Amino acid sequence: MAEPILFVLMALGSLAGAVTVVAARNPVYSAMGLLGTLFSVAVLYVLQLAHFVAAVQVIVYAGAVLTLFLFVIMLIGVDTSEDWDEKLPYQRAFVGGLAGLIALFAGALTLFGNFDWVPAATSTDPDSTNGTIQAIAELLFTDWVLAFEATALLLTIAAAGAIALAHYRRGQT
Amino acid sequence: MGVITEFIKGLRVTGGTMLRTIFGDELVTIEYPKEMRQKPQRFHGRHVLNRYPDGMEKCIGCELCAGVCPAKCIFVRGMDNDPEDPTSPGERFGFVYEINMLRCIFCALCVEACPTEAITMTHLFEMSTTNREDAIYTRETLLMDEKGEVPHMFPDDELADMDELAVADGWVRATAPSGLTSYQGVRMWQGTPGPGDWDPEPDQEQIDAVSPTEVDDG
Amino acid sequence: MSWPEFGIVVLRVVVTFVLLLVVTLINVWAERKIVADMQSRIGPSRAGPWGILQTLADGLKLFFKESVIPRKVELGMYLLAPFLAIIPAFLIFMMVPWGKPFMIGDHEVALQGADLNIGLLFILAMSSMAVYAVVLAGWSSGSKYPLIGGVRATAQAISYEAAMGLAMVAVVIFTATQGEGGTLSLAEIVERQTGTWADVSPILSFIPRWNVFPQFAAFVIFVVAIVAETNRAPFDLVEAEQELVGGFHTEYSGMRFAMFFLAEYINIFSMSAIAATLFLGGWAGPTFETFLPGFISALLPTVYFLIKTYAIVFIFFWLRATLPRLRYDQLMTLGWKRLIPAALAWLVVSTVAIGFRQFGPPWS
Amino acid sequence: MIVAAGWYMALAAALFLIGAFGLLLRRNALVMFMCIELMLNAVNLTLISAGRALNDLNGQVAVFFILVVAAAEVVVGLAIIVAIFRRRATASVDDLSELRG
Repeated sequence: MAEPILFVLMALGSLAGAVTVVAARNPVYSAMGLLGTLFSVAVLYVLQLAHFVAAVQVIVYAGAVLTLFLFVIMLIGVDTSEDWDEKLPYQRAFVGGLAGLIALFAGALTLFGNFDWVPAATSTDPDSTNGTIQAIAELLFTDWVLAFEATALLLTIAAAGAIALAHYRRGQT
Repeated sequence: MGVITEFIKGLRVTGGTMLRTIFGDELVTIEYPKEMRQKPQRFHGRHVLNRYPDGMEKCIGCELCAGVCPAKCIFVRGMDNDPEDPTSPGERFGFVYEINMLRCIFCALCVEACPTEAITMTHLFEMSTTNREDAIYTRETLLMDEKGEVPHMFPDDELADMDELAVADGWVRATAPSGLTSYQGVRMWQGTPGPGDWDPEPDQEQIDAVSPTEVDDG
Repeated sequence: MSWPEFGIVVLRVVVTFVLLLVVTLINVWAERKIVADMQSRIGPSRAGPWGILQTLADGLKLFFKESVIPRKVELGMYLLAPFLAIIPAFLIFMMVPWGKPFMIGDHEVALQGADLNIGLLFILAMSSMAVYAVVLAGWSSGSKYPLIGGVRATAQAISYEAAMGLAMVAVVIFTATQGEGGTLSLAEIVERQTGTWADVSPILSFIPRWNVFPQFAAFVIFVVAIVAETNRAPFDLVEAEQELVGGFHTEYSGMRFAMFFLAEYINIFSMSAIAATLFLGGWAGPTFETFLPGFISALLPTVYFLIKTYAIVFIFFWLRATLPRLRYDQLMTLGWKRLIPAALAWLVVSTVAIGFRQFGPPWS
Repeated sequence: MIVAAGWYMALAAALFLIGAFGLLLRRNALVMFMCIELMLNAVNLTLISAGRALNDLNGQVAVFFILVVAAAEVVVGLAIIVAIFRRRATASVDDLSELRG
């Protein structure tokens, strides 16, 4: 019983957050919208018994990535700039048309569609939650160990690259 | 490693102080309204206008205090005494006497200037008011009453501490209305608020006989 | 879930909440009193015996004070920020087991807000949430000092959370060798610290089985990191009075300021509680069930927990009274060039040592 | 009572579309970045739902990798934005269309 209620709440929350990201004039409000979406999606992960991913989502996305966004927004002070002038002439109209078409298609699908395409969830065994972290760890360190090492390397390179890019020498610019 | 030893040294200082404060007597603060620190003898507190032991006012309205005041905060107007019922032993008395405590710098030049030692300073220092008018002390507030106590600005105030006024320590010599030290050797009503009786001022010969520090006015 | 179980869940959340509030009230008073003692002063002494009700009086005063809203604030974020500060603070403590579970009838009552299997990750997540309050409060106030405080808070939180997480990892890896498989649940971590080291060596049979003995380096790193994480002196650059007025809460007053204040002290207590749980064995301790009445035995673990936590809270106060504030570059140097490498090195050392103990040397 | 995986997928699709439109509409490089994050999140939600529906943990592992890659991407991207901002004092991508200093 709890899952449908929470799903509806969190779905609305995440959609509202997403719209805020796109529509807010101030990048700080965009970041807050993204925070709302991330949180709602994390709750949705919990609903789907992916506790570990939910926690990592909050730690990595909300804790690090968004904080970095806010830091950059405040550092370069773009929180007052307007960016709604358009230089590509037909892009707005194109996006609007596309959005309308997709909405039409989705509506039609909801009304007349074939719902056998979307399967019902099969596994909701709550006892499996306790094993989730161990199970993920087992997968990570057996089947996916090469990818795991590769992402570790990627992170190191990204950190080094970021330092190299952001390193500011006086008189360089 | 130097950092760590310094760090531990610092922790020892604060920790030791804490233990000494709790179990020893290293406390340096006192709980002010409950207990008061003994103020230095020549502390410059609020002013008081003195009386002679017979109840006469010492102020003769000469305005020397107002003249010498560097902050220009004293306002005095003299008035001729009524011959039937004189207020002061001289010809005139201080009819209006006002000190603006917001301007006063507590330099005590008025005390120095006063020829009759009418104005002196006490050890009272709690002079906060809630408006500017109350900071101007008038004759009623400055003039000591018959019992030798300094009047309080707000006697009805529930925070007014009357006991404190009784120990107010104005410094004044027990001179006679004539200005001579004729009260010497006689123990009498001291004419100044302060703890205990004060001995009258010694003769000039006595002053010359002893070293100056022993004739401290306490 | 049956009704009695639901009632137990609600009850333990409420009790945890109330415990946290009471303890925080005492904490604020204790800090003022202890720092006063360290500076040969008296401290609060008027409200109640030894001034113990001072916090309550201050809280009431702040509650009834006018909340001034400056003209140039971003109103939405300005009003939201205090709540963002206080909610993660409460949620963190919900993870901490503050007493030994006991039975009522056939229902087990765990003295803990909630026991998640991802408890430690949840704590990390919530403590990284706490920085949003500071950043948003600083930004939305629309003036210089709060903004600088907010930007500082961002960098500081990111830097020290890494060290904190690494210290936690060392403990988790060590804990995995103490029982059946690894765990991130705080209740389980405490369970594994009960008893003594008697099985390692009979000489150690009187030393409690706390993680702080094998993981002392991690403990030191963790304590330094939580002091920085809660923005306490000497790492309180976020609200450095001498340079930033009040930092992020400069423009806040009345109830909203009180919420920031409360959140800071709740964070101190929760973080100390987590340190006590991870390293000092939480509620673990002798309960003398054989010769003490039952309810005292049931209460003793909570007392042990509070004593251990307050020992770490005392370290917070001691540091505050002792150390001058770090400069900003010193803060970053300590975080990135000292603490994180130290945590990584300790992680390697501890893991290799555990490997030797579990599997013997690799060359044999 | 459980929610069918289809609903999660539909929500993910909606999030992805909003992110995509935002990417097309906005000109602020930071906001465009956030829209990309939104799309990545939508994909993550899809993977988790699919993993649960198929009772397969590999979905969660994939999400884990996407998170890591997203974090790396954000780090480098933000560093580039800061570097560009030092040179141009703008965060609007229209002004950056010429790849000249």
